[in-house]
Amino acid sequence: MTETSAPTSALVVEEQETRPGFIGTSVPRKEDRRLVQGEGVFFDDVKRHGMGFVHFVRSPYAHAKIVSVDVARALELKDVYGTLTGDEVAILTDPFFEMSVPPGSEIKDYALAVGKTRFVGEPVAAVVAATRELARDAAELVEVEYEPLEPLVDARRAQEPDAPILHEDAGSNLVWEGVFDWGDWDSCVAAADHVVRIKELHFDRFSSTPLECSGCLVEFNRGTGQWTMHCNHQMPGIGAIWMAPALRVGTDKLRFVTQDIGGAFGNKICLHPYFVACCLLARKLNRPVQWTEWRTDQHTANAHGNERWFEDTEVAVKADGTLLGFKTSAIDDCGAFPRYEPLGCIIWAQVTPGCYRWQNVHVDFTQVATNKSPVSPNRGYSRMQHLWFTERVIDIVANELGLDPVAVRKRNYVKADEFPWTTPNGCVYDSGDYARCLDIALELVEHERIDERRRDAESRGKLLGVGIGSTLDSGTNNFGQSQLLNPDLQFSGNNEVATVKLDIFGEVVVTLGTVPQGQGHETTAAQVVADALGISPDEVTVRPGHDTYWNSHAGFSGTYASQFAVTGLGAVKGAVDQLAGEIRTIAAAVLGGVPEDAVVLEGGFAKLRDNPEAAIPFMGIGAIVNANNAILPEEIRHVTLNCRYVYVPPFEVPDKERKYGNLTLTYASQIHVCVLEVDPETGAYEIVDYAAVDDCGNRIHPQIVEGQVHGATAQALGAATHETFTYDEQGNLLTPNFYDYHVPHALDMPPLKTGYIESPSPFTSLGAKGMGEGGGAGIHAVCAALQDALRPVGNPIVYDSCNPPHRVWELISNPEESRGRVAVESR
Amino acid sequence: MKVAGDRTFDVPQQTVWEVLNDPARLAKTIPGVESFEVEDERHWHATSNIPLGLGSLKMRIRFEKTEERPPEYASLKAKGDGVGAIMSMQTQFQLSSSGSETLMHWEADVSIAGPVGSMGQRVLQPIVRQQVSNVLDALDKQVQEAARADSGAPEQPAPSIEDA
Amino acid sequence: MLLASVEYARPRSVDEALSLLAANPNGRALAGGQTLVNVLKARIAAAELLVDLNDISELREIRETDEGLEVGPMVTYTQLARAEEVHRGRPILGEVAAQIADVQVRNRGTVGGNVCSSDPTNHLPPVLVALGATMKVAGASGTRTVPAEEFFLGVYMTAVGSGELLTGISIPRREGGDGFASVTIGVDGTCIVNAAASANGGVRVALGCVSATPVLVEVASADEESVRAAVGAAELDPPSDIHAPAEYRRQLARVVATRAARQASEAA
Amino acid sequence: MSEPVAQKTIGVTVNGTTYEREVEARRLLVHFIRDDLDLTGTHVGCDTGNCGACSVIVDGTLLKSCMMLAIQADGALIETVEGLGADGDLHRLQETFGEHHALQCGYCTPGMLMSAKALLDENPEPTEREIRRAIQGNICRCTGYVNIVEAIAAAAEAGT
Repeated sequence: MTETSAPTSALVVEEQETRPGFIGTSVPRKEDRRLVQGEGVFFDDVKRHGMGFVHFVRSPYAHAKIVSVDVARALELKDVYGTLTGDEVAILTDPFFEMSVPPGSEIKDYALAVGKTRFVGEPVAAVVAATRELARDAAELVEVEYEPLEPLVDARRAQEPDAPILHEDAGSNLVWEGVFDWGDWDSCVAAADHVVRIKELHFDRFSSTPLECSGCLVEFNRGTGQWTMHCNHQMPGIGAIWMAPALRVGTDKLRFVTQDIGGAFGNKICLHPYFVACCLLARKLNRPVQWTEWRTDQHTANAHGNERWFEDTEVAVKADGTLLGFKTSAIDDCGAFPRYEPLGCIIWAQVTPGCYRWQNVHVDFTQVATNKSPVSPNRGYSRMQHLWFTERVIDIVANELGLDPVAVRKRNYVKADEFPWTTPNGCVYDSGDYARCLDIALELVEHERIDERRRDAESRGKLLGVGIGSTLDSGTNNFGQSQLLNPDLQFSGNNEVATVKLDIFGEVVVTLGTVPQGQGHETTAAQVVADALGISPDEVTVRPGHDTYWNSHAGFSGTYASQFAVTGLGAVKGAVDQLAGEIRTIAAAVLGGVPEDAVVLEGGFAKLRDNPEAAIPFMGIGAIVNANNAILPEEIRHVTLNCRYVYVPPFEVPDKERKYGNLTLTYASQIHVCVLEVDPETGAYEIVDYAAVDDCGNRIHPQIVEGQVHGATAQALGAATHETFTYDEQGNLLTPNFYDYHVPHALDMPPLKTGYIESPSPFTSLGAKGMGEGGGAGIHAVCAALQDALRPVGNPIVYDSCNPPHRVWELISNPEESRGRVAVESR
Repeated sequence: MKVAGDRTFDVPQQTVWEVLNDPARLAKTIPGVESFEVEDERHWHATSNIPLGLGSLKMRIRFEKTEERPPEYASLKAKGDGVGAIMSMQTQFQLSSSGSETLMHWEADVSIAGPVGSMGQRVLQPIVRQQVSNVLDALDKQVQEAARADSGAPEQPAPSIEDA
Repeated sequence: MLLASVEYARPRSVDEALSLLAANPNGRALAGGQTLVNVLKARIAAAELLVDLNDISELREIRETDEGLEVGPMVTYTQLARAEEVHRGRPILGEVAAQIADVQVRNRGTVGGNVCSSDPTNHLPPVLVALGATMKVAGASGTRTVPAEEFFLGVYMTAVGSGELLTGISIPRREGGDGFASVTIGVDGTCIVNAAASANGGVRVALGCVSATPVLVEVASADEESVRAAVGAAELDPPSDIHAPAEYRRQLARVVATRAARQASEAA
Repeated sequence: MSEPVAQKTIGVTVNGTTYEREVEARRLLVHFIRDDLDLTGTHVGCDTGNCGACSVIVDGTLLKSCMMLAIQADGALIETVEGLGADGDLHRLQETFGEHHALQCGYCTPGMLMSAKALLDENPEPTEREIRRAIQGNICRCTGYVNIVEAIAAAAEAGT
């Protein structure tokens, strides 16, 4: 079942078989009507009587002792309601829970800086006033005396004896370290014909920068001691786990309410320090407080993607291009506080060998703290860095050994008939056909004409290059992987909840445990429910957003890690199948005590299969159970028509000693091909052709799937060409907003050609796979295309994930520098 | 960021040295200076409203003389706190005579943090260079005036950024 | 996003605007606001009074004269990009205006704002220098004219002193050809380096983003070698930032200068 | 002679409704629209005038309401996303945005729609390049613009 489509011409390779019902069709999105009319409700749209506006006083230093904080002048200003300082926070709250083992676990992280500040923009105090402007005026009157300390900006220096220490409690800048050793590295080196050595590769800092920044409106109920947060937190479950103990209350005291969220991409998971500060202020001032993060705040002090260095990589290769294994030392920079980390130190292992069959892998992994913004999960979280690395390895090996990158990939890809495929560390790739996806992508960019296009580009003074990125989007976490970092963490498996009920007038109402941010959960959930009940999605109400007090949810509820199609819809399917059963039960009794399997659900009626005239509308069934149950026989009066289902994927606890086990349930693949032209005089380049081929198993809503592919590709291209959080040696962020942090706009984006195949997952109820994060395939496709284009001008090595024009020009003007990073030892 | 350069004054070295060590005169070289106070002969501070064309940047600046070897070498530390920016500067100058002229070699290491960075690093470097050259032009004026004063000529009004 | 307190006035004439500015040395003229409002939002620079020029219609006109074009400082980029007079008189002005930022900014941003903000990455300063424009600066003591190459004094600094106002820009009639080239951050983004050229026998090349103000290079002939040599001889000392180390800017300067010069001489 | 003021009572007509409010001179038009008039369809996505989420049409001109002071809009006719449709019916751009899946989170959508409307008002038959130029000042982090460009093209066709 394959189809590929380009904006211009749609080329059909095979006819897609059509499934009955709404699943697999692109029904209109339920979310759209309110959003196109400006009637969505985002957190900043919510107002309360007498609310005060919060403005944070932020550190101008990357690393400094806080000598004193004086709020007196701020409080003198008219209509200033109050303030909060680090000293108060240290008394009123406990440090946030840390996931790491020592030394990382010794790090003390509070809502506001206590004693010292560790990154530019770190909140040091907060002011609340009657207007947004006034709050900022007052914040400027807060006098903070700092004693600047030497900042640590380069993660590679973190463990040098003379490096400044961020967290004295931890004793060093080390957050977590571990050795991952699978297969047999030594014997695979012995068996190799070539060992390719790569001195250093660097994956840059950037983030998805959701267009809506973070924030919340917090109300405190003095009577019940409960906080309500109208906010855009994308993972309330973990938010509560962090916040409640810090605030010394039970998690039920924290009510998270979201409706529409303006994108999150993982960047809205680590909001707990800000939210705790707002909770304290709401309680202290006895009034609702509202905090809106501005763009510059978000860039300087909220959520960056993990920056990672790969040092002294060795790759064992056979003469024919068969890859035997690799060895590397990874240094991961998590910024000033770990927060969601060190999970990133294991998440990458979900895709240890990338798309490839290599069996011997040795990774020394170290994560350190630096005086930069803390990181947080970011679309493609931790796997993207590792997949970029594996792809770089493939192309550098091909380049140095004079092999064809396409041939090397096809030789080493996991083959279609080898699924389910077990990786060296025990992960099970469910299904796929990477080579076929690559063929489709190459066909979309007319790869057979590439030499002709190269010559044409040359005639115009340009250098043309073509590059491939093949990545995986591993969906549905086994949280047992956290135990590979910290054996004492009592996390494992995964779960998600949904409820489906039939109300008194026959309305079908669905609630989800998830927290959607544009993925169309209302729509796809309605498709699943409609098919199970024989009605149309228009007749299904799915409550938008998330409210901890009305949406049933479980420990791992949320929208993250490409899993809704599996966990979210798995829960919806379970709940609606239960409801369908209960409807049959009632109908069978009311329609004369026939067996339940004689009843079919169709067009809003429960009918007898053999006698469709005998039918009862859902409204009737809803009315009987909700308001007229005395007419029901005793044995079915337990029926509630209000069904809750918890989907639990089949996971086991991984083997902690060997760091071995299945870490994710599904693996969607992305094979991208990029064709670009470089202007050798300026290093500027233009993507002239681009194809993205996706395989996420059965597609519930093809349009939504394709939209996710477009979006993930755009973010990858931004990260490859411009987006980077660069710091100077004092630890000042040099790209603190959209002035200098350039994200792609409509003219920057090349025309995207997309294609797909469907390899149903054998492990999920709908044959669907999680998708949407993508694997950052585009980042590598651009790097590889640049390396290909620059071959005629000194054959430099592309060693960084982000290559703006000046870096390309540096590669051209000094190819020796990057050439010096690679060496081949042939036996 | 580091900036450095040389200036020649057609006055004796002693005159230049005195200007550089006279807080009152030095004050007049600070762009947009509004007030100036001397704590002791090593420490003094000023408030200044530095004109930036599009608006002005209010700053409290504290100076500390860190080293001096009369009459040829001195080094200064300056820390400025403003709403939009935090500035810190390490500067040193070396004087030498050549005939009737005085040659000054100066170096400054300036770092600026705070929201001003958010308006684009691209302009910071030129702005710093610009302010430095304003300071030097103002210094030149002060030196000329001191020379005139020594020769009993009337004082000129204190310079400001517009005519610097 | 949140400005410090500021006063606002909306004069209807140049004289009124001048007296408002004269009365408050910390007053600033507010044209399109596409730079100034952002600076005020960031609270980097403070102004006590904003004198909004949007009601002074005489500053919005584009007129053709015997000498060339008279462009009012409140003419927007969109206006400039579309004006027939500009297409006839000095088309490069329209072509460059159409590359600035985006539709919304072009609809609001003004020629006067672009040159008076004197941001080294702006498009129009090098263009006006290359074209040999002259600027009319009005003040309490009347109006003076300043050649473009003397108008730009530094980042955010121009010959327009406090209490003064830019009231007009004269663009000489075209006798040869003009050109413009740039390397930008993304398509039509902020300039990393730009160059404008005007060829008439020899060629005047003005380079932007390589110094606080446009650098004028006059070359006897527009051929690539001479232009490259002239740019080299200018001994540029460009700033470094995340988008371009100084050495890269020097390289781009040579490239865009020759490209602008080529376009100019081809159009001549 | 117009006297400098620190605040002023201004009148604006937004989507046909006239409002009078006192505003500080420093208040941005976008905050006036969202916080003072409660028209929260217009969004804020940055603090430097780059993202276009706050795009509205003032006296027929498309602009970013975060780079204009509310006090400058005294007496102006303002169009926001809430005024696009007419009594319950969606504007054809709103329809095609849905049909072509031109929105995911929907945060950039109001500004995007206003830019698209401004384009079609003066250029009913834009080329793809013209469409992309028209929305260059509106950042979307979800869609990669592919479907947005298609939706605007489709609306243009429907309109001709």
